[in-house]
Amino acid sequence: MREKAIYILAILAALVMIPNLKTVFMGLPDEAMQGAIYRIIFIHVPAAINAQIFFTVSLVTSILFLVKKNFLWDSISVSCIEVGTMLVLVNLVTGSIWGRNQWGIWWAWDLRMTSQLMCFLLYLGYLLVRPAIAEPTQRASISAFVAIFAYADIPLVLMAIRLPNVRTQHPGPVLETGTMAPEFRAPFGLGVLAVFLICTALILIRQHQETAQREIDSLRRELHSI
Amino acid sequence: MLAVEADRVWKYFGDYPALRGASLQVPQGACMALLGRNGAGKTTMLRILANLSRATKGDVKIFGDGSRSDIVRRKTGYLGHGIGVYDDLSALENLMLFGRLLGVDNPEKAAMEALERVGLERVKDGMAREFSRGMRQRLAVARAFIHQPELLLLDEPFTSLDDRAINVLQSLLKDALSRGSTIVMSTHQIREAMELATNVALLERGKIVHTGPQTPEMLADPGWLYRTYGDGPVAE
Amino acid sequence: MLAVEADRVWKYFGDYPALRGASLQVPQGACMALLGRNGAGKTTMLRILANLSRATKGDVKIFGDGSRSDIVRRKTGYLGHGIGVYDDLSALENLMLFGRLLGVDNPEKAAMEALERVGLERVKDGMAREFSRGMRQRLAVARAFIHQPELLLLDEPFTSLDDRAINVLQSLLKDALSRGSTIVMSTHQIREAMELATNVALLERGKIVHTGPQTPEMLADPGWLYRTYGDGPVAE
Amino acid sequence: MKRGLITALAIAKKDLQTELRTKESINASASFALVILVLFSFAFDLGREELYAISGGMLWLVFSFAGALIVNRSFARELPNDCLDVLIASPAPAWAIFLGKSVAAFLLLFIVELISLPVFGLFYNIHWTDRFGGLLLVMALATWGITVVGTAFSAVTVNIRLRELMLPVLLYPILIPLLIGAMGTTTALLGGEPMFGQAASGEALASLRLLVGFDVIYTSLALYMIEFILIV
Amino acid sequence: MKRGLITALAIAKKDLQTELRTKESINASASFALVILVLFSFAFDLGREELYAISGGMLWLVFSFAGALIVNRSFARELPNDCLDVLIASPAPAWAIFLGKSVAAFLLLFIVELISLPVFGLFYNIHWTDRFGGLLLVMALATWGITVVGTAFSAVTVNIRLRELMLPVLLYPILIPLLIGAMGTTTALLGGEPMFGQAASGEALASLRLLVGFDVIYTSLALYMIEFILIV
Ligand code: HEM
Ligand SMILES: Nc1ncnc2c1ncn2[C@@H]1O[C@H](COP(=O)(O)OP(=O)(O)OP(=O)(O)O)[C@@H](O)[C@H]1O
Ligand SMILES: Nc1ncnc2c1ncn2[C@@H]1O[C@H](COP(=O)(O)OP(=O)(O)OP(=O)(O)O)[C@@H](O)[C@H]1O
Ligand SMILES: [Mg+2]
Ligand SMILES: [Mg+2]
Repeated sequence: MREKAIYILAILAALVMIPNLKTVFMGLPDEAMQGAIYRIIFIHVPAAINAQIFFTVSLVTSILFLVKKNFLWDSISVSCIEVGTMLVLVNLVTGSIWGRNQWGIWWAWDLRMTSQLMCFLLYLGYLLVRPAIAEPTQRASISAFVAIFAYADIPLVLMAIRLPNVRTQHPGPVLETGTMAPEFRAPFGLGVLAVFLICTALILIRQHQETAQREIDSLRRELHSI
Repeated sequence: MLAVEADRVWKYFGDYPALRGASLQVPQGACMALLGRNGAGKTTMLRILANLSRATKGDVKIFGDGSRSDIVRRKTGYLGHGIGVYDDLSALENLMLFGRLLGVDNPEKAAMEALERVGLERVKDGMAREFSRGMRQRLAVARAFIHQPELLLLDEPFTSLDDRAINVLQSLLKDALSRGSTIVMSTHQIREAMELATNVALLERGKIVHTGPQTPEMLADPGWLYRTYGDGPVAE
Repeated sequence: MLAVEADRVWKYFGDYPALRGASLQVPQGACMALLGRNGAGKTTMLRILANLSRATKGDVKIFGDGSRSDIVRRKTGYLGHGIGVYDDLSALENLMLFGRLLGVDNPEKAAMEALERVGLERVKDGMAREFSRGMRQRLAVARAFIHQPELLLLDEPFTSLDDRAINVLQSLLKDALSRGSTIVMSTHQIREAMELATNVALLERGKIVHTGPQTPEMLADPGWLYRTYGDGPVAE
Repeated sequence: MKRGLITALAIAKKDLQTELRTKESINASASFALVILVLFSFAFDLGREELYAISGGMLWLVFSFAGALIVNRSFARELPNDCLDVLIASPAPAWAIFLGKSVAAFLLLFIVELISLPVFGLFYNIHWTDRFGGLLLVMALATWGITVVGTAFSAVTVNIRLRELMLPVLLYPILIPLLIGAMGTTTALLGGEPMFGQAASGEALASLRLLVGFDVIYTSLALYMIEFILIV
Repeated sequence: MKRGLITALAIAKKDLQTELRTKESINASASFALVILVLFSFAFDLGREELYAISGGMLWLVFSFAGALIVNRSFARELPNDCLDVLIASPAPAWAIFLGKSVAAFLLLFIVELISLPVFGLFYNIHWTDRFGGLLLVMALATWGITVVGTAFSAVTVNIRLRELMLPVLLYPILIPLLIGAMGTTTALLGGEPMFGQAASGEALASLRLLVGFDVIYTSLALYMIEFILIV
């Protein structure tokens, strides 16, 4: 059942992604001001949006774990955060490359970049603390606690380019203001979808591994206690 | 009424069940010795009874109350492996602090009384840090007794104590029993425990395999219980 | 020859003398039980014998050597309150490391043999962290035995062990004795110690107040020694 | 509620009492702050203008390092004799224990800050006395934020290996917005800008609002959630 | 002597093995370094010129903070099951234990530095690649100094309460000359000055000499005195 779901997701992702990549690289014209480099937007932004989606899922499942104490929620949280952190890293790296190309520097300390880096560091902290706790219930509870605290940064990331009195180096919103050219919208949306499908498959795999690992650990302990 | 009523309690550490449906009833006024091999789950059980840890499944009622209200918590005293007093506070300050936390009416008076009971009133202003091991253990006992708890949970209270300290502890516990308190204690030192125990429970791999009153056989031969109800001492 | 010869050893912690001229002789091949009340100085004495701590005054000779050369240190094994193995190494890695540090010729072979002796060869690649308390104690014993020490120093080795683990430890110690090793161990569990002890020494307030061979009285009544040579269990 | 507050007070008093009796953590963290200030002065060999430009930054870096040291001990102080178990088993509610510890950590850090501030002024020749009121306000708000989040994470990390490493790794990123606010306002104040009134740029007020918001959000989050991590 | 070196090797291997098996400590110190770098960047919001002027200072501050955390674990790692007692009771000479631990700490810190250097370059837009050789030399020398003194103090403080507080307070003041040397040379190197040859100002060479002297003095002192610290 789970395996089937993973395969279906992977196939769907391929079906969405391959034609979309073709459109992005072959179909769309170069942008007027930036040239070819603007195509980074088709990975830069979907990565960020999906990271935010998965972090939101992890927020919900973390709360659920604290209430229900069911390890299923914990394993979903950690898988979402692992994948989400990877996506944030993709966003940071692509953003840096883009910035290097556009502004001549890899990094500027504006609110958007800083808050996104902070997001990366917070969830990195989560991933660091987790393996340091041996006892599973405690590990899951503490992880949930950290995940909830860390999530407080997400609204900041979203607001960073929308606050009235804050100037950012980073470009302002283009999606809701409609400044995005119409022919970019479909490939952009499909890009978001493709990343979402791939990452959901990854999360399912990781979630399964996490559960299996916990079972293996306990079996080994049981063996030792004989 | 039952002082402690644990009904099929499970505790998982991850997927490893340290307790697998252990049920325990301790009548009020009894002294229950909780016996079992290393890793059987004694500490886990006591921590659950003391509300330091939550059972994964199963119900625990203390004095008929399953909700762990603070009224119940005020009636329990817990003494674990650590002595649970602050090294940098004096004996009196320690007891007054815990008296206050436990909602004792007149913390200072209660603290002085507790110190007298364990024979530490002479050194009430000495820092716990400077106490010898025996004195520290007495202070810990005073701490666990300060609110005159109706239920005492003790995890291996005799470990590393010399004969004299064991005598002091035993007489304190007898006092408490005679005042109507209930005691649950885990131990490997069966002889010392049997001086007090009215009931015994044997834990094995997370299950209670025997409960019953203390019998003369147990007193005479500490291994008897394991051999009769447990799987016996096998050479590995 | 004497395995251990401590001559009027003093040890001050600050101004407080934990040992006040304690003298101890342990003949080779003997098993000496070092008894005494809490705070008498047993741990302090053993640490000095193990060269973990220096005596303030007095001479200590191990196998006739007062200089603590590494030849002597290679002949001693020490097991304190802590088990002295690394949680993040596997059982085998732990023993190989200590084999190497102790100058054992073939650390891997010695480690495997030691694991077999304590019955841990099945889990040799398991991390020590995951072991149960009994297994950890066995690993600790294997570690203390890996270089086949001629002198074993054990501080309360039976504490918190269940009957079965105590049996395993006792049979290991008996083995060592039959190979001609010398043992000095401190303990409060007199009965378990008397199964092995050939000699006893009683420490009181930093002084050795009695040494002598084990006698039947001690076996029959653990309190006898304290009552006869110590100041007895007085109510305080 | 009332009993909770009494408990919190008792815990705070106990923490301060043991701390001030041994003076260990306060001495250590004050001297740490001083040592860092000295190190900075070697590391950043700058002109007067630039010094003023980074003064707030330096000050809050020092304060947040000292703060991490203090909150690190907050729950760790309960470990030696398993006192934490006793606290949890007692009828004291978890939030009260937490609140008491936060208050104690706040006061300790505040004392350390009050000690380091004049030293900082001396070392770097920076005038701070005429803006002392504003500074106190910023310090109080930001210090509460540091200690409340820090104490919460101190509870999180109390039982894990590498506690002293994990705590700053978790703590500092969360503090970033708070520190940005505090640093900005402090630099402005030290540079001579008033906080309120006509001549104020309004940024100070925005920062203050940020600090208050941070404090309120994380204090309520921590008070509400602490129960879940203390009893597992 | 030979046996001592074998022991040192075994100890170093053991330390690295346990550290790298769990990867916790190295991950945590690397992210600690990262977090501090980020903190510095808001604290010191400077122009490009000034950034270069304080780049060496910043880098070595970060390295010495990370170093303090790493050496803090050095002997503390032996505490949990009283392993230190076993080491001391074994025939292994004290200096060999110490040397092994210093080497392990050195390698760990060096790895962390190698991870942080590129991140530093990225964040602050500082070019370091063309002076990599010189930087490596300075890093190796100064890192050895930090770890050898740090490990020695780690042995001193291992048995006292508040270890994590006392270590930095003792360590940093001693490191000041070393850090001044390292900071100066690094700033010069990052500013584009070559280390040797015609264009070199000679200051770099003087700093190198300082570093070597520091290393030699404190290494021999520590090796010689460690025996007295470990066995009390
Ligand atoms: C390392 C630096 C950068 C970081 C950390 C970063 C981060 C982000 C984040 C977190 C988003 C939010 C996506 C969402 O709304 O959920 C975003 C969107 C975006 N980024 Fe970046 N970015 C960086 C550099 C750049 C550069 C250099 C450019 C172009 C010159 C750029 C262009 C955009 C655009 C156009 C959007 C979509 C804005 C919207 O409508 O939300 N970014 N970036
Ligand atoms: N925090 C924990 N994390 C993981 N496993 C645990 C934890 N605490 C206990 N266990 C495991 O649960 C089992 C029961 O442990 P417990 O401490 O209750 O045994 P015990 O009966 O008190 O043994 P002992 O006589 O050695 O004290 C053991 O196998 C132990 O390894
Ligand atoms: N590191 C130390 N610093 C100060 N005093 C110490 C130290 N170690 C031991 N003491 C004191 O020395 C005395 C002897 O202690 P020691 O640990 O040797 O006793 P013991 O016989 O092992 O007692 P126990 O049976 O409780 O283990 C005690 O009074 C103790 O308080
Ligand atoms: Mg137990
Ligand atoms: Mg002792």
